[in-house]
Parts: sequence; structure tokens; C-alpha cells
Amino acid sequence: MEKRLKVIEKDDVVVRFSGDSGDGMQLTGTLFSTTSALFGHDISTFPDYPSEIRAPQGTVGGVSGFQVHIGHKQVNTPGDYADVLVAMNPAAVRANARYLAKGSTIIYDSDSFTEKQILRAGYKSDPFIEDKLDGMHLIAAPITTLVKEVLKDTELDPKSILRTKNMFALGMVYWLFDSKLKYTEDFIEEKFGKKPLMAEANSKVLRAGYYYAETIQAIAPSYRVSPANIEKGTYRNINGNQATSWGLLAAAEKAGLKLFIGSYPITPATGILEELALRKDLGAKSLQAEDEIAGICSAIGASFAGSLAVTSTSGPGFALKSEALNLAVMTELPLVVINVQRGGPSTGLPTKTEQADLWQALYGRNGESPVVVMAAGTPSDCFHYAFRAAKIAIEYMTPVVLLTDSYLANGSEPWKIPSMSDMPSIKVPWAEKTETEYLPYERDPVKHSRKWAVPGMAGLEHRIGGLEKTIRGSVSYTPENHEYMVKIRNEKVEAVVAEVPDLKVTGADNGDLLVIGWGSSHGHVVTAVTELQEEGYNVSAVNFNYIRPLPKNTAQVFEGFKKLVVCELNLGQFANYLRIKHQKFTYHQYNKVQGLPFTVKEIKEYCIKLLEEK
Amino acid sequence: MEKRLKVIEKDDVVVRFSGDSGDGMQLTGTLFSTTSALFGHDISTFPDYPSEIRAPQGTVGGVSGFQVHIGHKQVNTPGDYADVLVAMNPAAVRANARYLAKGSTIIYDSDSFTEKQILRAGYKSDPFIEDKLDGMHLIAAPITTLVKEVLKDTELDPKSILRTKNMFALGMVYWLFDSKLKYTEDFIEEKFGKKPLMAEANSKVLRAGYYYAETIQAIAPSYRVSPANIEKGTYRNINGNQATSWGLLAAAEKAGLKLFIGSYPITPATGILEELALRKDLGAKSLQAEDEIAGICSAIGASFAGSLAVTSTSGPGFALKSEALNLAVMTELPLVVINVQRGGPSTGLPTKTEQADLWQALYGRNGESPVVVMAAGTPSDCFHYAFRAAKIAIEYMTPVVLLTDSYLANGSEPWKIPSMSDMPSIKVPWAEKTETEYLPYERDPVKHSRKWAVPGMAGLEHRIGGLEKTIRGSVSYTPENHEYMVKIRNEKVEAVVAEVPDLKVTGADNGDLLVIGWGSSHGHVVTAVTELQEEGYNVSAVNFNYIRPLPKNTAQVFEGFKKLVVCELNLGQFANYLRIKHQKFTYHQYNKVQGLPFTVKEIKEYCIKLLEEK
Amino acid sequence: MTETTTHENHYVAKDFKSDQEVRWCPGCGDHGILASLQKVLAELDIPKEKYVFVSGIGCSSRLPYYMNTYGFHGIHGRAAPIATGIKIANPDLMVWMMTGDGDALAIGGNHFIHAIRRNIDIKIILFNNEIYGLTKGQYSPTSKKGLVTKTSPYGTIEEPFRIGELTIGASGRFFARTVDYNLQLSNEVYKETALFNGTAVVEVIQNCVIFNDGAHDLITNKETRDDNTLVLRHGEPMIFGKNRDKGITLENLKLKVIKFGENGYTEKDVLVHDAHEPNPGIHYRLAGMHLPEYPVALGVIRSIRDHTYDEAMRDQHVRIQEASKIKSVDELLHSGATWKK
Amino acid sequence: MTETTTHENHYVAKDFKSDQEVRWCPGCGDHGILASLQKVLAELDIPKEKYVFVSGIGCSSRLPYYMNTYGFHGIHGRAAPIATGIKIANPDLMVWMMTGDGDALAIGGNHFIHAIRRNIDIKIILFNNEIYGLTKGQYSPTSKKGLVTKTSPYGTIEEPFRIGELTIGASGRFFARTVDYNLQLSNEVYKETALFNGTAVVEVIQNCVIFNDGAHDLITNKETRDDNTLVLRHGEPMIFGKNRDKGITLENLKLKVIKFGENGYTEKDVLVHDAHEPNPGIHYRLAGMHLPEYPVALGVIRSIRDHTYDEAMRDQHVRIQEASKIKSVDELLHSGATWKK
Ligand SMILES: Cc1ncc(C[n+]2csc(CCOP(=O)(O)OP(=O)(O)O)c2C)c(N)n1
Ligand SMILES: Cc1ncc(C[n+]2csc(CCOP(=O)(O)OP(=O)(O)O)c2C)c(N)n1
Ligand code: SF4
Ligand code: SF4
Ligand SMILES: [Mg+2]
Ligand SMILES: [Mg+2]
Repeated sequence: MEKRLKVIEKDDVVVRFSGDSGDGMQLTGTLFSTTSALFGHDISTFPDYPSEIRAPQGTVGGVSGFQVHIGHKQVNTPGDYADVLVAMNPAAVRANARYLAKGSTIIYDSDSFTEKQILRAGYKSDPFIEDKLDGMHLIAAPITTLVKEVLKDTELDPKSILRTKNMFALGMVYWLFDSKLKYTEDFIEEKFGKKPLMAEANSKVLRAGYYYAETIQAIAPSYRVSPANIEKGTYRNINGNQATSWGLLAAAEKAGLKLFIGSYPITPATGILEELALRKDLGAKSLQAEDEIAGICSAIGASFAGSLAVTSTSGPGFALKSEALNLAVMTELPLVVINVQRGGPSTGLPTKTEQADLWQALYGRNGESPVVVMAAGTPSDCFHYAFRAAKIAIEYMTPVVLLTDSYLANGSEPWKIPSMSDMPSIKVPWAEKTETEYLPYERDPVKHSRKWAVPGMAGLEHRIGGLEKTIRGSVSYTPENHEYMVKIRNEKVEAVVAEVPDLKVTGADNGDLLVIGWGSSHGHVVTAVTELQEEGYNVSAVNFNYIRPLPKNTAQVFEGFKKLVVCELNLGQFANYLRIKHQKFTYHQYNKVQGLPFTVKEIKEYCIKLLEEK
Repeated sequence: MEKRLKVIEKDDVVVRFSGDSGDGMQLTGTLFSTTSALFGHDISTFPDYPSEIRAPQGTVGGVSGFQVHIGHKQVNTPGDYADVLVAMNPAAVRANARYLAKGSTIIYDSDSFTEKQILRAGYKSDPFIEDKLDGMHLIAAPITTLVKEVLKDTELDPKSILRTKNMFALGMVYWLFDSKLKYTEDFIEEKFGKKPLMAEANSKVLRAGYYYAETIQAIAPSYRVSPANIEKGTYRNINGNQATSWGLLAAAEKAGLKLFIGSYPITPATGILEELALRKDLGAKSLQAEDEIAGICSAIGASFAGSLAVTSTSGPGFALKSEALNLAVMTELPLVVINVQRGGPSTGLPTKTEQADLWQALYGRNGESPVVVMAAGTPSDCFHYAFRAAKIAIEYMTPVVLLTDSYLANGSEPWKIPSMSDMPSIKVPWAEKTETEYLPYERDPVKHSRKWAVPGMAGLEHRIGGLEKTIRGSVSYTPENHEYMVKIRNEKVEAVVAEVPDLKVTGADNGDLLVIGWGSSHGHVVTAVTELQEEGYNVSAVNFNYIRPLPKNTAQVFEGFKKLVVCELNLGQFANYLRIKHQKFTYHQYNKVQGLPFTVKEIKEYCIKLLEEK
Repeated sequence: MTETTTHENHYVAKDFKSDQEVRWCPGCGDHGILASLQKVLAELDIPKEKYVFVSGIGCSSRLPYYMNTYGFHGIHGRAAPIATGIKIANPDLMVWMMTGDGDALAIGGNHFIHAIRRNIDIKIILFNNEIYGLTKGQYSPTSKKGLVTKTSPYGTIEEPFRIGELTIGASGRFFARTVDYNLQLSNEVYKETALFNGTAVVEVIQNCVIFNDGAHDLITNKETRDDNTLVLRHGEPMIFGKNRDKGITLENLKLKVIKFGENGYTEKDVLVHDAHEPNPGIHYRLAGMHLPEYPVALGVIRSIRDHTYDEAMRDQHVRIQEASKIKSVDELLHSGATWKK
Repeated sequence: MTETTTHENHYVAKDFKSDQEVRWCPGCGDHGILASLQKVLAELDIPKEKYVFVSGIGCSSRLPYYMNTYGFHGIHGRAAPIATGIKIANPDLMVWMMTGDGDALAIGGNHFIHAIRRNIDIKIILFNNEIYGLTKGQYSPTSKKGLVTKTSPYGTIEEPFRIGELTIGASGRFFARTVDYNLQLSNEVYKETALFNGTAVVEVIQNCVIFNDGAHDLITNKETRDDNTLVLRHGEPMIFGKNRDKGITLENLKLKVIKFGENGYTEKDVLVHDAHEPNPGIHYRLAGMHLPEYPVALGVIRSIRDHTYDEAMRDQHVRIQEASKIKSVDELLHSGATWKK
């Protein structure tokens, strides 16, 4: 599933405020633009009023919009398509539906989506379905109700109260973009200087919107890639969590197994459990467990009973699963553990992205505890890597940890829909009743995997568990047996290298600098390097999706370059892992730990600096 | 607390079976010797019968003994002092009390310790206290009762039943030494060939003893070091868990804090909770929590409230604590976490030793999660390192993980009792109410530690938690703040290097080979190297007790040697850590993962081989 | 906890407001709980620095930030052991625990029942909105069977916990129930909670306006609430209803709702509430009453003074320290068998 | 679980013995439990390969090794979620869970109450020796207050859980109690357990001869047991005592022990046991009875057939699969908004 995409990262974003003429959208847009400009962004704006001064309320004609294009780099246009749309009513949706970028975010006042208003906007049913926007990132907020509630103790008249709705929406957008409220508050102060009631009301509502977005953990997808050489085919939008879930469903279907997921909700991983809970139509069984430990343990139970078992979580929950993950290591049962990384440590920054759980995935358990570790690179390839993770787990009878992150989980992109008949087959290593006794830990000579006998199969009854044991499954404290088992479990995971495709280099095989990324660094690393190449630099890039084991040709690729730099959103975990696995190379590090993805610009700047140093 | 000990590891052990003449001790001893010899051990035995044929039952005069000295190397004598004593009655204890090695293990039939028997043996009160044996490793087993129970359905007469007691004791000893039962079973079969009832009874009881020892997780201390240049002073025997507990009590006293321990029982760490539960006399507060998570969380709460807070556990429990440990990292509260390592992964080998939780201690948490990591080297220096761990935790406001292991926890050795007035002081970084606002995350410019304000201090009220936060303690999602905090938490842990003494090299500062150990490798590494030096090899040794941060002079020491080898009981965790921290050196590895400590012999052999390779 | 002596600290509710802006959704029941707690604290005679507010994770668990006292925002589900550690470390503190139905009963269920069993002096305020608010609307262990949420798109298939039954089943000595915006009852209940010594559990019927709006409608809206709730007060008869014409009696081993004047029932048949009866049988039933068969009981349902864990630990320490000869670490190190070299 | 049809599998107890040698201490109550379970399984008409024995960690949790069926020896406290996963994955299996008082109620307490709440069809046999056996004698959440153990050298200071109250407080539908070596009663109880559909909790009064010998002496020794226990059977009056001259009645809202002939009480005053009464009030009290005031109730105390979690999930799957147009992953991938390039 290698797609050749020219990955373009937009260091810029287009926001459109849209509502009825009376909704104060122009003001909102202006305030947002100015705040952005003050923050140092380049901006370009485009206000568009309805042609009539007072168009019929609630109709498409009455919609007033204000579009802002903000960017790190020079911004030359107000943008063609909006990435974020604020829609105060159904008409605003209708008016803008075709000007939305793929995978954009729509914040809307759900209170205004009454049947009457919907009809008035010209819809017959659900606007989002009618306009095929249900693949977008929809954030419904009952803005009218909330504004009334915030101001319930004020002496303002109802009309003035409703006039502050735009501030609520603006507050939410500010939260999405981590903006400061200061400029807008000062503006309000000044504008309503003589009407303290109004000033206070507007400020209050602005902050209420901001906090509301925080409280509901509103997250805007921040990842966008556009295919360059677009292949023929049927496309859809897909986000990382959905792609992960579907990849697992695909693997279950291919393997002929039932899919089981046992999870506990946690941002930003909840979407996987939510998606699979929907998929009862395809026979997926989901358990919302009482906690993360129960989540993984139920999955281990389901695996013992013959399901394709999955547990999904994020950093803190992954920490809680460590003890039980070792039970899967010891019992050598197939298990897919998905960790959607977020900012840490501890509760950290729950809605932000980071790549700092790599150590935990590799080494965060007691004893010698080898597991396969993989990382997806883009929202849509979560499908591919989830499928592969399941295939390896089953065929090698091993737990596999798949790392994604907040950035992938919430990001969406157009995706060429694969056909199930093109997907590789998955061979389940079923045990069979034979003349000789079933030995639970007898191994395949190449893969070192054991055979899978599940309850219900007559004559294969056996007992396993977390104590060290012999080939027969009986408990053993024998020194030599323990050493043998520790080593063979390790070798089994190393043997997975047979499934790992060689690293593909973006650019020449030799050069001055190799930029190394892993997982979701993909887009930024490849884009930065492609741009550098276009600018004449002797630079190439690789991005790792298989971490343990590493691709066979890793050292060989590294050898082609004078310098190596590892880019990751942590303090250098993958770089250190490479120091262990390929000690002979010198690794530079480019790290960022801000809860944000890289920008292309900063990677390029760092690379140029590194190339200039001698 | 650097003691200059010449560390001698005994690769040999002396076992003495002792009981009434009718107790069958000679047979037991012979069977044990033969089994050991068959296993490849060198042996030397010494039977000593009572002078009278039928001495009065239960008296010292009636005691019959059989001593076996077994060893890996050549064994030349039956041994001076016994390391393991099997005592079938009080008289057997009396007869052997002064022939016991320090820290030896006594397995005794508690059923025979009736008042009458005790008096008969010449004791007035508790034999173990009277003979000052309460510092020994005592294993009480109600052998008589258990034997009766095992054979309750047999048709044997009561007397014959009691005659099998020796087999129960023998079974227990076999378990302690991981011996096979086969030879003894064959012997029984042959001996009682004509009396199937007797044969069956003896076999049954033998196995019952073996399983009993397994069930109660009987562990024999296996570590013995004898001081060479013995300093003047008062000595006592101490085992690792006790020394750890007492080191913590000492730190609490020095710091003027109350000690709090919140733990959940788990082999081999339970001894620490048990010891501190006894120490209510010194004000120690202990909570046997409902699980490991509650254990660490209660300790975090106690720390927030101003106690010296501790939680103790072993591998699987340590895994469960990972999430909460990060809460301590984030809130920057002092906390000592003791992990008494055992064989893993998962439940693994609960009673066996291993050093395979190093990764977990260093990296087993979500996000960038720096903690101080230390490891004790001998049973008695657990006191010293527990004290130091507490001192660092308090003075730097940080969690500290102290690693010991089964081998240290259960091993005991003579220890020169320190005086509290010689212990270093501990300065608690209390916050004080000043004119300016208390800022929970304001830092010491050198240590980077924050100040400690605890509930009850008026005017310092504040709120902290697991979300990322600013210097004022308020929640913050700001990218720059997060990056700053991630880095400063890291730097704080690195700043602890100021407390870390330089590595001391055993031997010359330059040479052909440096043998590197950490934690409990101490004894074997140093002994092996000392012996090699005596044999003329150009070899030195270092043993690490501070893992994160590493001693300042680490690289400098490494530079003096042509080759480096890291010896550890895992697959190479410390070696890999050194590859990260000091990438430029080449590390050889000598690893063992058998649930057993090293032997001096195998380290020496490996070193000689390595020296011979070019 | 500190004994209440003369009223020296003249606090007003505002003194307990922290400088952090309250970030809950407008209209959220949490605002009511916060206001009520601040008012009650101001009425107690305890210095501000002696309060500690501990919480787990969830919307509800944000409360400590808004309270100008010592506060600890823990991790999900673990507020109870954190609070336990604080209370043991310093029994002079008054420790409040703020938690949600997910925090206390899903991931934190075990700590919850163990705190109750130990009877450690912690005041647990459980915000029951029958949903996971902070993570945007998944069902919780108290969600009504059949509820459609993000993780139960076809309706849940599990019976909810009844918090009162669970609490009393775990040997709970104090259980009360109140409603977020019923400030009068809440003040009363929180005050009794503050003064109680031991693990106190208060279930607050709380409305999440965003993800589970109206879940408690039958017992909170003006029209129906009086007929659907029964406010229990120690020593008072169990009478309820808009017209105070209904009551609770015991019949055939079961509680029964009666209407005065019907089937010959009168006020005399009504049970009188005894919150201090040690035998938990009747409290278990009262706490478990639920619609439609029964009204939901509010107020303090059970309140039994028993030895607390912190008291017992203190007693044991005093006793042992008096008896022991070991008074310092030096003495400890030299105790037992030693020898000189 | 599989329905019991005609008896095709002619098993004897020995067929359920595995080849592993039983390693419990001689005299340990666990031997009795194992023997009884093997006997009961042999009497059921279910093929051996359909049984799964799941456990946590502890002496008790070693049982699966000795049972010649599928077995899974899990990690400490987590048997319930493992069993839950197995049952959901394959509802045709009969899943038994072997656990101890520490395993189920200390570290595993949360999973225990959640399994019960969900009413998933798992048969939980809880070996209650009121001690941690495997780790050599620390107190457990069921140890009697004051017990001296290795971690409570001066006696424990906490009240124990009463397993029956906790179970019913968590909405338990089945609770029974038996005694390790009372094989006759045990067989009866385990058989009812096997045939019950839903989460069944059986508390087995089990003696640890090594670390807590005699803890249950009053209710197990021949002298006193008949006066200290009450065997409940559905439909039978609650009569007990060596001379069967005592019974249980309800008075002043509380259960009361009466002696026939004293104070005018006769057999007529005695309550009749109704194990199938859905209202948990009376079962809660019966399960909670303890010495010295009351005899300890044995037998099946509560047994309520309710929709199980596994049944509800199956029903939901059937319903949704019938209604949905998506029958394959290919169809899923093409559902919703797509476009062609
Ligand atoms: C270990 C862990 N697991 C999961 C989460 C995600 N999480 C945060 S709050 C919450 C549930 C909140 O529900 P509740 O306790 O009812 O609080 P509410 O928001 O409804 O007040 C969850 C699942 C987390 N933060 N940490
Ligand atoms: C995570 C973890 N914590 C602690 C332990 C140690 N441990 C094993 S069994 C046990 C308690 C056993 O008590 P119980 O469940 O009552 O079983 P019993 O041995 O009495 O049958 C403990 C604390 C462990 N194995 N794993
Ligand atoms: S999401 Fe619900 S519970 Fe959370 S603050 Fe908003 S209304 Fe309150
Ligand atoms: S220690 Fe106790 S519970 Fe464990 S096997 Fe022995 S008697 Fe049984
Ligand atoms: Mg909630
Ligand atoms: Mg037990």
C-alpha cells in the first residue's frame, strides 16, 4: 500500500465566519484577523456581505461571511477553501458547503438547526447529510442556549443578549487556535465603554465560548495533505481513528475472525472505540470496560477464546496496561494495542499531539518484554498499519503496539478506497488435534510462533498463564528453561523483520544529509525535504513505520549520508533507540515538545543550518 | 558510607540436617548429598551421631546430625558453619546454634516446639531469642501436622506416618536448591519395594514438602560476604529489605518528617511493608492499600501533605504504578519508589532474582518522564541507598526509584551499625509565607527544585495536579510553556549529578579490561575481578549505584581501558543505556537470565575469554 | 478533623473563590455545587488552610481549581487513595474529595469501596450526571439502561450501579443525596457532611447540559419533583408529594408507597426516618428506592458514627509508642542481636 | 452458556483431573473445593472442551492447573475481565472464575463489582480464607478486625467487607455461600451455580491451615456449626440449630433470631426463604447476617434470572445486522460520501 503522494503541508489555514446579517460576523472576522496579525501571522481577509441590506432572515441570501486566511509564511490570497467554518445557522452551511476544504471543521450553533430554519435554508433533511458534509469534523454547540444561560443574571434585554452569540463563537475559535483574548477584550472595553452592561456581557460570553471549547475538548484537525499524482479510483475522506478502526475490521474479515475491542474512553483515542461500537453490523464486539486494565484483560480473554482482540488507549491508559501487556507477552497470544499518543507526562496536554510514548511502547514493562512496535504515518495509512499490526499479531502470536497520535487521530485526508480482494491474506496458526499431545509452546521453526488452540476445540484442552513455563505449558522455575524462553520470545519478535518492507528513501540514496522521521512526522519531513531538494540541496528523507524490529536495510540506507538527523516530537527517544540498534552512526536531533506538530519551515531551517555547519 | 570490604562470594553452601536419632537424619543427609553429587556438585559430608545409641529423646545428647558441604568449585572440607539448618526439634537448634554462619536459614518443625520439648532441650524461653538466632532467616513449618494430613487416608500406623517427617524436610530443602526429586524417588521405590504403602507414603510426603516450600514461597538467602579488614565497631546481621526500611526511617528522622508507606504485598518486596508496619514505635505510618495504584497514590497524597512518602513493590506492581509515578513527576513531589526486582516478564518467577526492570524504571511511562534511578549493591548498603534516595527526593522535590532485587532483599550480611549523628543532614525545601505570592513552580536556580508548601500552612494555599501548568500552578496549554517545563523537569533530574559520588575503580585506572556491573552485581563482579588481579590479569571493576544521572567521571573511567564488558542479569539493559549516554565506547555484554545471581566462576571465565580474543 | 470551636474565622463565601475563572459550561450543575460548598465552608469555623480539596479527572474534578484552599487535581479514578494518604499524613486536615460517576465508579470503583470500608474521614462529593462529560459523552456506570451515547450508539445493555446500594453494601456509614441546584437542601447536606466523622458519600444529582441534558428531569423539574422525591430528615416521618399526601411504609418485607386516605392508610402508617440506626437493612432499601415504583430519597439517608481509620491508627500509634523501648533510629539499629568487633 | 440437553458425556470426576500434581498444603480447604467442582462437572452434560477455568493470582488461583479443561491463570485481580472477554468472544463456553479474597476484593474489587453489575454469565467461586495465603500471611479485605498478621503486627484497624452485602450492593443476582469441606452442600451449590445464567458469586468459607487456621472455626467445627449456621433453601422455612429449634423472623424492621417455645415464638413465625424475590432488601440482610448476633447463612441466598450481558449483546448484534445494509468491509469502505477520480 505504498501510495506515491506529493505531500503538501499547509502552514496556513482559512477560517470563515458565516451567519445571518444580524449575527455580527463581520466584526467577529475582523477581531480574529487582527488578533492573528498581532500574533505575527500573515493574513489575508475577504468579507462578503449579502447583496440586500436586510435579506430575509435565515435564508441563504441573508448570509453574511468573513473569510480570513492566516499563515506562517506569506499569504497571498484569502484562500479558496475554508478549513474552519463557523456557521450560525443552516443557511450559513448551505451557502458555504462547496467552498469547504476536505476534512474541514464546522462549528455550528445547534440551537438554530430547528426544522423551520433548516427548511428555510432550502434543505429537506439533515443539512450535513444532504450536502455530504458528514465526513467533516462537526462541532455542534448549543450557542443560543449557552449564551442565555451565561447572561441569565444580567439586566440586558433578550435581544442584546442574543447579539453576543458571535462572541461565543469567536471564543471557541480562539481556543482552537490557542489565541489570546486580550485584544478582543480591549476592543470590547473600548467599544462599549459607555455601556458597561454590554461590555461585561460580551466579555463574559467570549470567555464562556473559549472555556466551552476547552471543556468539550474541541480539537481541530490540523493535518492536510493533498495528493499530487492522483491515481484513478474511488476516494473518501477518512480520519486516523476511523482508518485505524476500519483497518482492524478488514483484518478480522480477512482472517475469518471476530473482532473484539475492550477499551476505556480517553482523549484522543475514544474515537476508535466509538467507531467500532457502531460496527455491530459487521459483527464487531465492543466492551466499554470499567478501566484500561479491564480493557486489555478482556481483550486478552477474547484472544484466548479465539477473537482478533484489540485494546485502544492513550498515554496514561497505556501506562495502566503495562502489567497486563506482559501477560500477553508471556502467554504469546495475538493482541493489537493501539496507543494514540498525546502530550505528557501524566494527564499532560490531553488534546495536544506528541510522540513521547515510544519508550513506553518499547520498554515500559517489567522483565524482558519484547513486543512488536509500529507507527502510522498519515491519517489514512492508519488503515494499512492497523491491518498489518493485526496480521503480524495473529501470524506470530504476539502482542503488537501500534502508535498513532492526536495529530493523526483527528486529522483527515482524502483516501483512495482499497478493495478487500487486494488486501493480503492472513493465515491463522490454528492448532489441530493430532495423534501427539498438543504442546502449547511448541514453535514454528522460522517464525518461532506457537500454535493457537482455543476453548471449544475438543482434545486440545490446556492451561497457560503468566508464570514462566515449559513447552507443555506447565509452570517451571528451571534456570535454563527461563533463559531459553526469554531468548526465544525475543527472537520471535526479531523474526517479524521478515514482514517489514525495506525503507524507501525520498530522494537520492547518497547525499549530505538524511532527515529521519517516524510515525506522523511523515508529512512534514517528506515535504520539507522535497522542498529542499527543489532548492538544490543534497538531502533525502526516510520515515520509519516499523520500529521494532527495524527494517533490514536501515544501516545500509544510513551509510549513504554524511549527516543524519532524527526529527521527533519528544526529547530524542527514537534517536536514542537508533543509538542502541545502530551505534556506529552519529545522530543529530531535531526535537520539539510543544504539543504541536512540526512545521515544514522549521525543519527546513534546521536542515539548512546543519548543512552549513562543518 | 564507602566500606572497604574484601568481598568473598561463596560458590558453596553448607547444609546440616539435625534431629532426634529416630528422625532419619542420616538417610536424609545421604540422599541430599547424592542428589547434589549427581547434579555435578562437589561435595564433602560429615555425619555425626549421638554417642549413645538411644539417647533420651528430645535432649541435646540425642541429636543426630548430618552435614553436607556442596559447591561449584572443589570443596575440601565439610564446612565450618552451616548456611542452612534443618532442625526437627528444639534440641537440634541448641546443639547447632554456635555452628551457624551469619545470616543462615533455619527450617524447623514448629509442631515440635512445644513448651515441654523446649524445656527438655535446656531452654528457658524462646530458643531463637535465647540463642540470639532471631536475626537468622527462620522458616517455621508445621511438619508433623502436615505429614499427618498428607497421609490421613493411608493405612499406615501412626508411628510409620511420623517416620516420614524427614522426607517432608528433605522435600523443602530440595525446593530451596532447585534440586530434582528423581534420585530420591528411585531410592524410595527400591528401598521400600516390598512395602508399597511405605514407598507411596514417603514419596507423597517428599513431594508435599517440596510443594509446601513452593507454596509458601520459601526463599533461602543466597548472598554472603565476609568483611576482610574488619573495622572496629558494633555489628549486626541485616537483610536487604530490613536495611531498606531502616534507611528510610533514618532519613525521616534526619529530615524531621514523618515516614509514610503505602504498599500492596508482593514477593519479594513485602518484607519492607512488614518491617515498617512494625515501626509504629518510631511513628512510621503504614497503609496496606487495596492495590499497587492505591499504594503509590496514597504516598503521593502523603507527600503533598508533608510526609516522607514511600511505596514499595516488585516488577508487576511497579508496572501498575507507572501512571501515578508520572503524577509525582508532574507535581514535583518527593517520593521514594522501591522496586525489589524479581524474574519477569509478567508473574514470571516470583521468588527468583533478576535485574530486568531497569528499562521500566528509566523509561516505563508516557511522555517525557524523568526520575532519578538508583540501585543498591549489597544487602546492607540498601540502608545507605535508601537514605540517599530519600535525601535526593526531598532536596530536589522529585520521585526517586531505588532498585533492589530478590537476591539483596532476602540476603543478609554482617553490618557495622552507623551512628545517626554521622549521617548527612537533609534539608527540606520548605516554602515560607512572604510578601510576594507563593509560586508553586518557582525553582531553585541550581537544583531547579521547587519549594514545598503543605496543607496547614496558612497563606500558601495552592492547587497542583497532573495537567501541564505554569509557574503559578495554573493549567496551561501554551506550547512554549510545555516545552520549557518538559526541559526543566529533565534538567532537574540531571542536576542531581551534584549528589552522585565519583565511580571508584577496583584495581588500576588503566588496563586491558574494565568489568562493569550495577546494583547487586557488586559482589560477584568485584570478587571475580579481585581474583583475576591476583592471578595477574590487567583487569579492573566498577559497579554503578547511580543510574540516572550517571556519575560525572563515567566516561573518564571508561577511557582508561581497552575493553569494556557490562555484566547484568537481563539481556543488556544497562549496556544499552550506556550506549545512549556514552555512545563512543564499545560495550561487550555478559548476560544471564536464569533467575539466579552470577557466579564468580562464570564471570572470570568470560573475562579470560574476552582478554584472549583480540 | 479539626473540632469546631468558637467561630473565629469570619469567612464569607467569596473567600473561598480562587482566582481561576470557572470554566464549566453555562448552566452546568457543577456551578450550583461549587456555590453551595463555598457557602457551607464559610459557615464552618475552620481555618482555610486546613481544607484540602482532592479530585480525579472529569469536569467535576476541576472543582479544586476554583476553591481557594489547598487543592490536588489527581489522576483519573485515584482521588480516594490520594485523599487517604493526605488524611493519614495529617489527620488535622479536613479532606474533601470531588469526583464524578465515571471517576468514582468506573476506573475508581475499587478505591471508592475500600475508602468506605476503612471509614477514613473523607467527604466524598460524587457528581452524578450519568455520563462522561469531559470526554464528550460516553455512558457511565450510572447511565440508565438503554441510553444512547457515543459508545452505545444502539443503547447501553448494562444495568447501572445504584450509588447508595453500593455504598451501603461496602459498609458505608454515611450516605446522602442532594440535587445540584437545590441550594437549600445542598447546604444542609454538605454541612452535615462536613461535621460527620468518617467516610461520607454524597450523591449529587447533577445535570450535564451538553451530553445528558434532562437525565434527571423527573426529579428536578418543578412540576414533578415533589411527587418523585422524598426528603429524609432524621426523626421525621417519611412523607412526600406535592400535597404531602404520600408516605413510605413497610409491608410484606418490602417498602411500599402509600397514599393517605386510600385503602385505609393514614399518616400513622408512615415510617419515621432513623438515620442513626446501625443495622444497614432499612437504609439500604431507602437508598435504593428509584422511579417509577418509589420516589427517590434525598437528604441524609444514613449517618453512623463509628471509629474511623485515622482515629484507630492514631490510637495504635499512641499505645505502641508508650509501650516500646525504641524511641529513636539509633536505638532501633542496636536492638536485637549485635556484636562488637 | 450451553443448554443442558440429554446426558451424552459420561464423565466421572477423574476425567477432570489434570496431569499436574496438586500443590496446596495438606489439609488446605482448596482440596475440598477442587474435589467438589470435579464431581459437579462430571454430573453436567457439557462437553469438557466447553469449560474454561480462569483465575487471578493466589493459592486459590492455582485451581485451573488441576482441572483438565481449558484454563487461564491470569494476573492478580484481573480474572473477571479476562473471563468477561472469553465469555463475550464465545458465549457458548461455560466460564468459571477461581479467585481469593485478596484477588477478588483487594486488587480485583473493581472488576468484581462491574462483572456483577453487567450480569455477564460467569461463575465466580471466591475462596475466602480471610488472608493472603500465597504471599505468606498478610491480612485481606475480609480479615476480621484486630487480626494479627505480618502486615498488621498490632492487629488490623479496618472493618472487613461482607462479601454478600457487597455483591448485592453491586446489583448481584446470584449469591451463595458454602464451606470448603462440606461436600454435600458444596455439590448442591456448585450445581445450582452451573445451571444459573448470569454472574453468580459463591463465597466459599475456606480454611488456610498455615496462615489463618481456624478462622472459621465457629461455623465449621462439629460442635458449634449447627447453631452458628443456617442453610437456606428456596421455599423452606429458615430453621436452624442442632435441635432445629431456632429460626429467623422479621421484627421492628430487622431480622431476629427466635427460639421456638421462648417468648411465645413458634415455627409459624419463621420466614420462608424466597431466593427468587427480585427486591434485594431481604437477601441483603440474609447475606449480611454474622456472628454473634445471627447465624451465618449458607446455601443459595439469592438467585434472580435476569437478562445477561452476553445475551443482550447477542440480541443487539442480531437486530442490527438484520437492519443494516452494510454486510462486508468493502461495503463499509464505500458507505457515506465518496467521489471518483
Ligand atoms: C487513565 C485515564 N483514563 C481515561 C481518561 C479519560 N477521562 C477523563 S475524565 C473521564 C470520565 C469523566 O466522567 P465523570 O467522572 O463522570 O466526570 P464528568 O466529566 O462527567 O464530571 C475519562 C474517561 C483519563 N484522563 N485518564
Ligand atoms: C500485581 C500483583 N500484586 C501483588 C501480587 C502478590 N500477590 C500474589 S497472590 C496475593 C494475594 C493472595 O491472596 P488471595 O487472593 O486471598 O489468595 P489465597 O492465596 O489466599 O488463596 C498477592 C498480594 C502479584 N502477584 N501481583
Ligand atoms: S460537559 Fe456537561 S458536565 Fe461538563 S461542564 Fe459541560 S455541562 Fe458540565
Ligand atoms: S498457604 Fe493456606 S491457602 Fe495456601 S495452599 Fe497453604 S493452606 Fe492453602
Ligand atoms: Mg459524569
Ligand atoms: Mg485468601
